[in-house]
Amino acid sequence: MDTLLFIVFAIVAVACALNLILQSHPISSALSLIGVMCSLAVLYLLLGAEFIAMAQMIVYGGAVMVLFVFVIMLMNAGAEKRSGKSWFAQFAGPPLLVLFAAVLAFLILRAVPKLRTVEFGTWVGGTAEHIGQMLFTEYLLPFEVISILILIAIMGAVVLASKEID
Amino acid sequence: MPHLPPVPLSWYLVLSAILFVLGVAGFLYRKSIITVFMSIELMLNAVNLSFVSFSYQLRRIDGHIYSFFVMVVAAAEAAVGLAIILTVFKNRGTLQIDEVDSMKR
Amino acid sequence: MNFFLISLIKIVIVFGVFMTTLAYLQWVERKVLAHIQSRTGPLRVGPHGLMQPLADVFKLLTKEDLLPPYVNRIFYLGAPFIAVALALISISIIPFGPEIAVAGTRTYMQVGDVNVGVLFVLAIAAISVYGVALAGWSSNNKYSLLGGLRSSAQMISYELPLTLVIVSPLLLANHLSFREIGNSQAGYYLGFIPRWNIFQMPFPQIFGFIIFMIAAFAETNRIPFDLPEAENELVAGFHTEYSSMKFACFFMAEYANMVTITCVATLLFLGGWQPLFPAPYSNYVPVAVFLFAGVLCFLHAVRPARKRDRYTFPVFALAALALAILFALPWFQFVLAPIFWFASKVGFLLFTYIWVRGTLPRFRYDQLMHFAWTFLFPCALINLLLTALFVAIF
Amino acid sequence: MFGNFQPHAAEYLRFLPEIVLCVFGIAVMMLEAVTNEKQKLSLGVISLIGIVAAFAANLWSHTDLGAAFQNMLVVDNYGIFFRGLVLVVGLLCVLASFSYLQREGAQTGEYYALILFSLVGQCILATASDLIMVFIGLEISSIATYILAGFLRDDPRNNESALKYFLLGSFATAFLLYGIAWVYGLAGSTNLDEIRRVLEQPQRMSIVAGLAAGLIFVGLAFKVSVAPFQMWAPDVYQGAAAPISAFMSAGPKAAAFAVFFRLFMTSFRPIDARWIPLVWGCALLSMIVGNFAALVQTNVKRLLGYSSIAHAGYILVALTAASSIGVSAAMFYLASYALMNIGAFVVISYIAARHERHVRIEDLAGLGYREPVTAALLAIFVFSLIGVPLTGGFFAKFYVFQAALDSHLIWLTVLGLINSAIAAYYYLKIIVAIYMREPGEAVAELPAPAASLRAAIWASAFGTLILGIFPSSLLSFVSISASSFR
Repeated sequence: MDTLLFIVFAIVAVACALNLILQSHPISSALSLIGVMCSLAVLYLLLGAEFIAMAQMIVYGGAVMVLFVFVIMLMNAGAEKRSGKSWFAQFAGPPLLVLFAAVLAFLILRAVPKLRTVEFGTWVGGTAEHIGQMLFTEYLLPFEVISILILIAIMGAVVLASKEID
Repeated sequence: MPHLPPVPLSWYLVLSAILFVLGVAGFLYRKSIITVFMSIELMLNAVNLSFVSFSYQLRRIDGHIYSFFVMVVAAAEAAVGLAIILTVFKNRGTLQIDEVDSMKR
Repeated sequence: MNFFLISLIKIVIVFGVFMTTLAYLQWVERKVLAHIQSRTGPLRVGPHGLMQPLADVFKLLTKEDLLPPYVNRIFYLGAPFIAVALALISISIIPFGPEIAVAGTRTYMQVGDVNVGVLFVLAIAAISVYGVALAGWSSNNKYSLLGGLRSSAQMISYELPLTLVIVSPLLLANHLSFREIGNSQAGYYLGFIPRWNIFQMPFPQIFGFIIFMIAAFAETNRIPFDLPEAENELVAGFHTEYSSMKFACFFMAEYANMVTITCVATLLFLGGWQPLFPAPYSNYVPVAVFLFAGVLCFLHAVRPARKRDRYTFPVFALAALALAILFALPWFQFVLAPIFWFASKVGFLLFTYIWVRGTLPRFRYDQLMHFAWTFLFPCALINLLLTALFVAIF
Repeated sequence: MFGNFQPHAAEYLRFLPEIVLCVFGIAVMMLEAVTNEKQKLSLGVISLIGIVAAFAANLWSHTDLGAAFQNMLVVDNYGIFFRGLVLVVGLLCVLASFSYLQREGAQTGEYYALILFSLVGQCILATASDLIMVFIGLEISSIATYILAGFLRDDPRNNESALKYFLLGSFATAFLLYGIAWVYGLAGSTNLDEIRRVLEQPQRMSIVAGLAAGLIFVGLAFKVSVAPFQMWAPDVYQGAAAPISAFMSAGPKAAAFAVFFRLFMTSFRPIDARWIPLVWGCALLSMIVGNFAALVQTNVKRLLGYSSIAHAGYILVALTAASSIGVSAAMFYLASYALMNIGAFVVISYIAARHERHVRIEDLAGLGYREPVTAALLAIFVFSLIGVPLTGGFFAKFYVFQAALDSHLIWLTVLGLINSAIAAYYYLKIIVAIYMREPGEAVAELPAPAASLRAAIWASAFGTLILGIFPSSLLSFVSISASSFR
């Protein structure tokens, strides 16, 4: 069952990611990205990370991507124009990227020893309880410090997007 | 229902690598600013998958905490980044990245 | 295989009941609104217009399905399905009752048990914005776009107080699973005040419940917050360009969201399936209610207002009496009593929805946003802080 | 399962500079709402006080070194040095911003608050000893700086600068994170010392560890603008407001280098055979790209942008040496680079006039006659950037190349020296413009510099000269600080 789920959602994720970089309209890309995020959420569930799966849906799917879709709609951005790229980028780029992916995949498959197999339900570490306990003990400082980041982001968005400077 | 063998964790990692490289490709080849930004988000998602997979391998949830922080940072980055993109759009009326090149040598 | 079979049965039951509820909710709404306004409402199709939902379905199915030429086809066609699919998903994790044993198999009155059920509902709510936003955008019509953007902005804004206020009952229950939250509200103070979260010590969630309901009204785009569909400014909002089944999808999604959110409210604040009265008395309540209904129907049949009532009311009365008998039997009582309590609470909240619709005028858009950010949000925050403080102290 | 996680008072004291900065940042942000247009300057003064207070707290934390918060931070001499450095950078930039913002009519509290928050991130970077803190510190510093780069939002150049900085910065973050994920997967921990302990064991997975180190290297190389990951730097430095360019080229860069050295000299030290060639190549490429591209520039800010790439190359030479001498040389280099670069940018911001109309080399023409003092100070900065004796820049280069020679990097040293000679050409163009040209239109209408601006310029010049004449004053401290890296 979980093998089937993995295969289906891995294919969906890759297809959506490809669609993201092949579509010319930003809104199609945005929806493809939502597709990637939702299928990743399912994979997180398979890996026993329930809390992260839900956070993925809420934060990425519900907050970040809504922002993207909004901005695209607000700017009424049309399809992008394809412009000429350099010879190098046109012909040498894709093989190099494929090579990069192949090297990564090779290293993962060959050089990393003793990886487990994934069986759903054998390990559920990522419940909200565990995450919470970890977050408020060992990771207390990063948790507190990241609030500064959110403060900056709020302030920055206000400064850049709304506030008038004479 | 046919019985399929369980998936090795390395497949998850390979999937993460593929998504990461696709994100890099989008960053390099797309011309719309907003799509370029979305490619970056795709890369961050790929990284999150790696974190969660390694967590499964190590049977520790530090990786979950990491991906949680990555999400928070991504949200903050999205707010700021889209605000920046909006200001660019207001001033220039374009989202083509190669038309944003007023800097001269 | 047993697990799959039981799950399948549960899915069929829940889906069937849910869809019927959706269909008749609309009938109930029309009836109640009509009576609020001293009208009679649907009356022609079937006794008391009871066949009206079916007629509506036929009407919508057979209507001409328009596809405007200037729309963005894929998203235009996809949006209603996104909306309705996401609206129907959430019901699957709502528990309607405690653990029961049917034919020796113990099971929960819930399609799927998710440990992080509350988060699941929030996740689905978070991404259900897309249906509306895409519908508005892909219609390629400025009224639709404005309606879509407005309603998504509204949903996002009200999601904040909603989420904040949900946290307080979670703090009291110390769990994220709906079933555990329901279980944690069992029992009574002083033998008669139920330990529902709106009465739960150390900090009763009365205010939380009110804030939740206000935000829920806005979340589901209902009056007084139905700005996206403000017909005097925006024609019909995001679904201006939709007709026939595609329109029906949005319609259904709205009602499904209403039902889901009232179920969540019931579970989080009103004790879910926990009865209002302590054990021996609570068992008599359903019997008494249905007996009363049956007697009432008989009385109406004796003095019919219309000619047809002479035949229909006895049927209703018999049905009510049959239910009363069913509730008197111990085994059925065990299974059905929790559902009765759950359904009656949900029904009460749904009635409130309709009641409010018949009573209140609509907000202006800026008032709506102002209300969310400057009043509701701080209130929800204060409620959360106080709850956390009390929970920490006691 | 859960030990005692209650932080001690001593841990808070070690973290005090960041706390002080946060408190002042929030205070400035709140006060912004209640001050009118005329009182905005006082917000700048408050943030100055905040930075000074944080500096004092930093000095105080010197008395009690150690780790804090479950080893998320480690306050050692190295960390204190970089915290002090970024605080000085912040101080000078705030001083230089007063008159600039006045001129552009953009005097707001948010600007100062963002600088303070950005400094929080950089202070965290200076003391981070866990990869999660590295990540969060980097993001706090970067995101605040993205906003600052585009702060004058009606100016298209500012937008463009912010956009490029933001896109490339986030791209780099993704690489850094992917590297962190791999390190976590291999070592099972993200604590820097713990990673080192794992990597020191027999080299089972050293290829993968090398890959992880490479990904992290790419991420950090973007942040410090090292070739071939430098393409954003000239555009960003040219487009942003001059005080912000000064800030970006000194503060975040120094903090990123602090992490860079700490990470590669602790965690990845056991696998140095894998990353040293990479660093070697990037160091050389940066020097060449930076210097040769700078030769043809006419815009001073852009020229300084390219020169900052070259300087990043010199600092990487110190990392290639992979020794404690190299680390101390880099620390010295970063300190003197920060001072002289800020000084140069501040003088440019003074000459630039409203909306930065005058930022080309010919706009400097005749500055020596109109404003002899400012011109002389600019000359000091430029000479220091070249590396002329009696300035900080000289000893900075001297120590770096000495460290390289100590580690037998003869070729890199020779090529580096040749590069310095080439660099002299474009720097001298500035000197020629100042002293050997007739005053142009830009200089003719120049008002006298404001007191705050003069203070910033004088302070930077003073620092540059001190480092040039009494290098041992700093050198003894940095060599003690760097002695823990072997």
